[in-house]
Amino acid sequence: MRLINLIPARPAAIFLAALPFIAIFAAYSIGSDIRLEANPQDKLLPAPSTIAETAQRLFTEPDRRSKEIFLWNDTFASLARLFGGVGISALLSLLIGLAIGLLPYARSTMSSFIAVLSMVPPLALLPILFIMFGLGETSKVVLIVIGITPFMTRDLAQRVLEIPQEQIVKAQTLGASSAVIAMRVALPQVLPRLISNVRLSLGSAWLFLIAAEAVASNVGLGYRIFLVRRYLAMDVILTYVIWITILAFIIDWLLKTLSRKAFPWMESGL
Amino acid sequence: MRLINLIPARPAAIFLAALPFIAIFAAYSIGSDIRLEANPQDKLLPAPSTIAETAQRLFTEPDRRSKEIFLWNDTFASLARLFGGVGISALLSLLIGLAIGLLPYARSTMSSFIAVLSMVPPLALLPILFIMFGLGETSKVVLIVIGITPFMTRDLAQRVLEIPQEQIVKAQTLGASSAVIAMRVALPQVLPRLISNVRLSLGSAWLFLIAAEAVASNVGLGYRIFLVRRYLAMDVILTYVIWITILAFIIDWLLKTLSRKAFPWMESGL
Amino acid sequence: AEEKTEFKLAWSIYVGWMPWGYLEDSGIMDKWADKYGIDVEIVQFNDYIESINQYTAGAFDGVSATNMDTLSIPSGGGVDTTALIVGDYSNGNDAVIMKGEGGLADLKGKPVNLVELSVSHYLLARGLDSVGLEESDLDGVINTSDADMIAAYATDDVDAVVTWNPLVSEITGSNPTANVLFDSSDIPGEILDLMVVNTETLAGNPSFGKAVAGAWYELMSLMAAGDEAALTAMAEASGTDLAGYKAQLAATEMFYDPAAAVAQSTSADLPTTMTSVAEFLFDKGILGEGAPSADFVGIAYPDGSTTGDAGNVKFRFDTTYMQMAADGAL
Amino acid sequence: MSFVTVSNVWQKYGDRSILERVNVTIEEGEFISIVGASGCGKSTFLRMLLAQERPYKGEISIDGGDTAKEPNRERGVVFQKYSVFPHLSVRENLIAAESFDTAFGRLSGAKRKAAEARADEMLERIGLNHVADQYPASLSGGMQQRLAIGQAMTAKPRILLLDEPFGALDPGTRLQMHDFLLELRDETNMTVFMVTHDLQEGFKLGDRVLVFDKPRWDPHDPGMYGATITYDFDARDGGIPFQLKEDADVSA
Amino acid sequence: MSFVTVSNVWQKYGDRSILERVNVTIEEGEFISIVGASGCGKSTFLRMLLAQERPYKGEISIDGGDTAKEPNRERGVVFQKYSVFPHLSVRENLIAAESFDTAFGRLSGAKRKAAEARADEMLERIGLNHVADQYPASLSGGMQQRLAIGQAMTAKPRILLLDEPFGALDPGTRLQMHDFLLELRDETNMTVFMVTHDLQEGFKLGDRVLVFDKPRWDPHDPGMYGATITYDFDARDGGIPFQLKEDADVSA
Ligand SMILES: Nc1ncnc2c1ncn2[C@@H]1O[C@H](COP(=O)(O)OP(=O)(O)OP(=O)(O)O)[C@@H](O)[C@H]1O
Ligand SMILES: Nc1ncnc2c1ncn2[C@@H]1O[C@H](COP(=O)(O)OP(=O)(O)OP(=O)(O)O)[C@@H](O)[C@H]1O
Ligand SMILES: [Mg+2]
Ligand SMILES: [Mg+2]
Repeated sequence: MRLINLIPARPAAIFLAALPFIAIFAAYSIGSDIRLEANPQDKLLPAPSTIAETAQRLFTEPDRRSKEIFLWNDTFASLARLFGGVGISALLSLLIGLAIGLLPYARSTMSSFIAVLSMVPPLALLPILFIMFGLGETSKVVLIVIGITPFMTRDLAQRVLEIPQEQIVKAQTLGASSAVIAMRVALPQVLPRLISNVRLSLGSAWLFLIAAEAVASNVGLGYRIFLVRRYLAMDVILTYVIWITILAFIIDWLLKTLSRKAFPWMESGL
Repeated sequence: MRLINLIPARPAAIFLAALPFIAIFAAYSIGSDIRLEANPQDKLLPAPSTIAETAQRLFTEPDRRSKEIFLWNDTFASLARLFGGVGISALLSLLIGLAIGLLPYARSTMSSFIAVLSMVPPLALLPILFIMFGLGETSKVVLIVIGITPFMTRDLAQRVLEIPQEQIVKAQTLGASSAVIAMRVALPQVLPRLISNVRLSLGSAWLFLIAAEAVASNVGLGYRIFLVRRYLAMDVILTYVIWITILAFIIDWLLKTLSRKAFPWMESGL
Repeated sequence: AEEKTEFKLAWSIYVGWMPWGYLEDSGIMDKWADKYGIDVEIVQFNDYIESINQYTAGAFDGVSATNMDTLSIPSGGGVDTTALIVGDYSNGNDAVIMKGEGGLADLKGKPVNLVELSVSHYLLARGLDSVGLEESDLDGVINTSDADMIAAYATDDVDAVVTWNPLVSEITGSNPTANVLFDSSDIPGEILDLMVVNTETLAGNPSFGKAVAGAWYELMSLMAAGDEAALTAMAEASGTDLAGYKAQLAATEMFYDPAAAVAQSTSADLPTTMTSVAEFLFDKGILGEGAPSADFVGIAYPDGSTTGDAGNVKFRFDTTYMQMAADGAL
Repeated sequence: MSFVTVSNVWQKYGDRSILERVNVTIEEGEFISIVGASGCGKSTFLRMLLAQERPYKGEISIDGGDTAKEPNRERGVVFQKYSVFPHLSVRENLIAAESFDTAFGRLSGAKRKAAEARADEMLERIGLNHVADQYPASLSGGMQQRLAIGQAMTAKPRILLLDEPFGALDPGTRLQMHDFLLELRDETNMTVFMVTHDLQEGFKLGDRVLVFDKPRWDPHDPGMYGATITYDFDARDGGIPFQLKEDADVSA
Repeated sequence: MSFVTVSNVWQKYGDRSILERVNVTIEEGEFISIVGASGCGKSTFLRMLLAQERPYKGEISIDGGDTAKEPNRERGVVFQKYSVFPHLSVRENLIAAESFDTAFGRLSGAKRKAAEARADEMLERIGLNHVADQYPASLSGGMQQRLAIGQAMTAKPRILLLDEPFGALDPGTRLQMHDFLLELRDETNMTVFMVTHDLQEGFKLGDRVLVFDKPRWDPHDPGMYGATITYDFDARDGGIPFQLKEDADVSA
């Protein structure tokens, strides 16, 4: 039979799905073993057991001095920044995207500007951002906003443009004003797309967040990673990397679920 | 008339498109003026004329010692890394994407792994990358590859899955093997998507490139920006930012044109 | 240890380390390496910490680092490391700067921006100590990347920074109100800029030590003589001009003469300094969670004495090769 | 006076003439079928009636009014596809025909109640009361088009424009839709314009059948001249005029 | 011996029975129309003939062979949509029917030349020689389906399966396609299975018309029993048997 027609049975499929994770884990363990053999104090690839211990400590034991558990503080601080930045971006891109998609005047004014904006490397502009927004939370949120809004806006505007012209005309024949068309016809139809855009942009948002926290901060996941890099505490770094991965996964899953629940009309197709 | 039905005439449209650029330029000039008024030595917002002079110098005057023009060297070095990384990512994502999309066994094995992989923040893994791949060009290219391949692969696999099942069945009735279906049915149909994926991923690729060059390098656009950032040489930084923006724009435009030229069957619709 | 012929050194941009880049570019290093039949490659890093990490992970045989970072990263990480060359000590290159009038005591209740856990942090701790304050008396320290320190200083959020050259002169030069409260000239000899190498590698390959020391002191004599070409090249590589570089050198106590470097290494103050550095590091948790006390890592001095755990010596000051240079024996 | 007057209407896109010298007058309550070769400008004509675009030259007046500048509640429309809102349930689609005319596009309180009652009446009439809470995507093509027609009629337009409303349906459903439309006509006496590819359909449903075609033809420049109304049949006897038999296949 | 033998075939998806006890034998060269209510399992039956899926129970044999495990060149197929390759030109689509059977999916040299010549012959036969170098997207729906049929026939399958091949076409085009198919049949004497919603079409084109329906029905559990062949008409006289008139609207 052709390979494309061969379908693994249920238990085999589960095993296959686990395979690459097992392989990565095994490769890491062996690498770690080899290095620790040569230098028992090697910090680059700590043993999995060390990572597990460190993780447990980071999640549960408060700091000696401040009596606070850093990991949770870092998580809350980073998530607040992330959600702030992504939320503002979502709102902005929705507003501008609707305007560009629906209004020819807005389209003429903004579409090429946003196309250019989306090509600017935001990290290089950090110094200017600092001056404009200070070193506090604002500039971190703004970096995320600048980093992901142009892309989201372009995509949303495109989706608004793809709403069949028939619907826009139909709404007009029912007496809808531009505002009603925006709110009642276009907005609900691009909301699902907004969510998938947010999902797509979250990777970049994390990146900008970590970069901003590395530059000036005293709490946050990115801050901690770059701080402990100063003494190559890879056990801490790896714990944080895994934790960020898990957080990213949960957020993605929540958004996917939200999208499915909130937009029943998307899926009730025949 | 409704706003959505008001269409600007040709000259008005051109003026409107220029408006935001003019506004940004004006805002910058005023900001720069104010700061230079207060402190003529201020480096943060150099006067546009200063930037123009710096740009001219950077583009044309060779370094006294090495007789080379840094900007061009940086550009070639960075573009080589960028194209290397993006090229490898494109190839990898195409191969894995086709496998996942066509072969149930490959799908079981890799799809959840790649989903997880795409959530890992690659910047945090930089130290490990440098150890594994050295400090040379490899690790910079690898960072780009790790950063953008999972996303591209997921999307391509999705597109392969979206090829109507009818076509796959039809090809089988014409005697096509799995390999022929991959090469002659699936591959040509996802190539346009590959190009648009590359276009989408280039922003992240630049980001990773700049980040990698900031850590270990002695040539490259990102290297230079981080080097002069210590002295807040904003005239140099802004020149480089504008230059990167232009490069990104040209690459994007080339890819768009390539896509249009290479896939006539995409556009010859009724 | 095994013998080998190819060696790699890492360095990053700092006034006292600029000679390393020039050694590679000018061919002086190659000349000395050829003399001893080996090959030495000197690689520049943009990111100082990354260069030490890479050395610690084994990708390099040596790296330019301060005494403090050597103790915390490679030595704390179990890599037995030797200070091959003591290049200089910071004599004003690191500084605590505040906006406006006042003294160290006025830092109380203010946030301070600095690269956390770096020599800046140490300098601040020493400064606060001198006026009877502690870090907890501040409104916290905010980790700020050195690359963005100048931009950070320009924002209203920042009251005080601790940083190093060329950033210090950049800040004091362009901000009339910048007020240096405390600098490394107040703690001379405590912030040492070194070239540290893997002890085992050095032990197995004395010619490596000889070649590096030979090359370094050849260039030192050029610099001492004010060689324009060399100084200009270094100035440009660090992103400034000759005058700017000379100003930075003025705040650096370069040991152009190997004998001076030997003297610094054998100074009686060194063990005291290193002990206070170790305590600082332990206090910040940098020596690792496994570290039971501040003397968890042992440090050996040229006279054979040690501080810290003598059974776990991972950091050694060794004057052998500097002495050879001083004796003209290379 | 006639109800809809189209006088000397031309339309061009760029340099290409699509329609020229179209003149026709329609009485209130007439059902007009429009047929013609593919691409000859039938939809263009309908778009001008709808005021989705304005004629290059000429006037289109309803009940003596001026040429309209944009679509409004005077003109209802049903396209071949996408005529209903996919994100609104069947009932909400009908309510939209009343609520979209308000400032915020929503009705509340008593008004909403009244609109719901009227929507349910319409649902009954178009036979969709059993799927009132479903979304359009879960309806068959025929049901979607019935909904689209019901929605257009809820807004009580003065003229109703149909652009190949049954073009995407299979033959069986199509026949049912014919019955449905004929019933509605008997009840309401609307003025209807319907574009169709199917000549039989045109004659079966229409009171008049307008045939669009190019009367002039420049072999060197096919875009030179536009189409116009070349035949205007009385179809009230319900049959296909014999002389047309060979043209029947305009859709080919 | 009969050419295609379907013996006691059942199909289930999960717990839902779709087809049960389907038995039928077909002679070589017969044209079989398959009709039945929407969702009753016509396409499922075709998919099993195609070997795209295997029966839950029972055997399907062509010319005495075993039940096939996957689609192959013995079975040609044309679906309602997506039956041609959009990225290949019309001529390349026909050549694909020969080249896809090779190791790399490409022909070169003399073989390619010969395949091109045969493709051009086929183009002539299906009336598409004037658009040989265009891509499918620029063809009308009817032309695309003609290409799909031509492509399937180029591979010289032993049976040809058509799943509502004209379902998406407008009535005029549909009639043309009927003529086209009847012509081809006269020339080639293929064994054809065609699913259709249109009973008239089934009787017009088929030698036999198989009607699928559920013979048993459990009101508490509609998924309990599957459909099977309930009528098997001889349609060679070309007319619709009178007793079926009222069932004619199976598509509703
Ligand atoms: N906005 C436009 N810009 C330029 N050309 C257009 C535009 N709209 C339609 N055309 C052209 O005008 C001609 C008439 O189009 P129209 O849609 O009115 O034809 P039609 O008679 O409805 O055809 P069909 O039967 O295929 O629906 C076509 O050749 C079409 O390509
Ligand atoms: N792969 C599948 N998994 C589960 N159920 C399926 C699958 N394929 C088809 N079905 C179900 O089997 C039943 C028969 O489907 P089939 O497509 O054969 O019907 P059909 O007679 O071709 O209908 P139509 O006239 O609408 O094409 C339907 O209820 C369908 O929902
Ligand atoms: Mg039309
Ligand atoms: Mg079917």
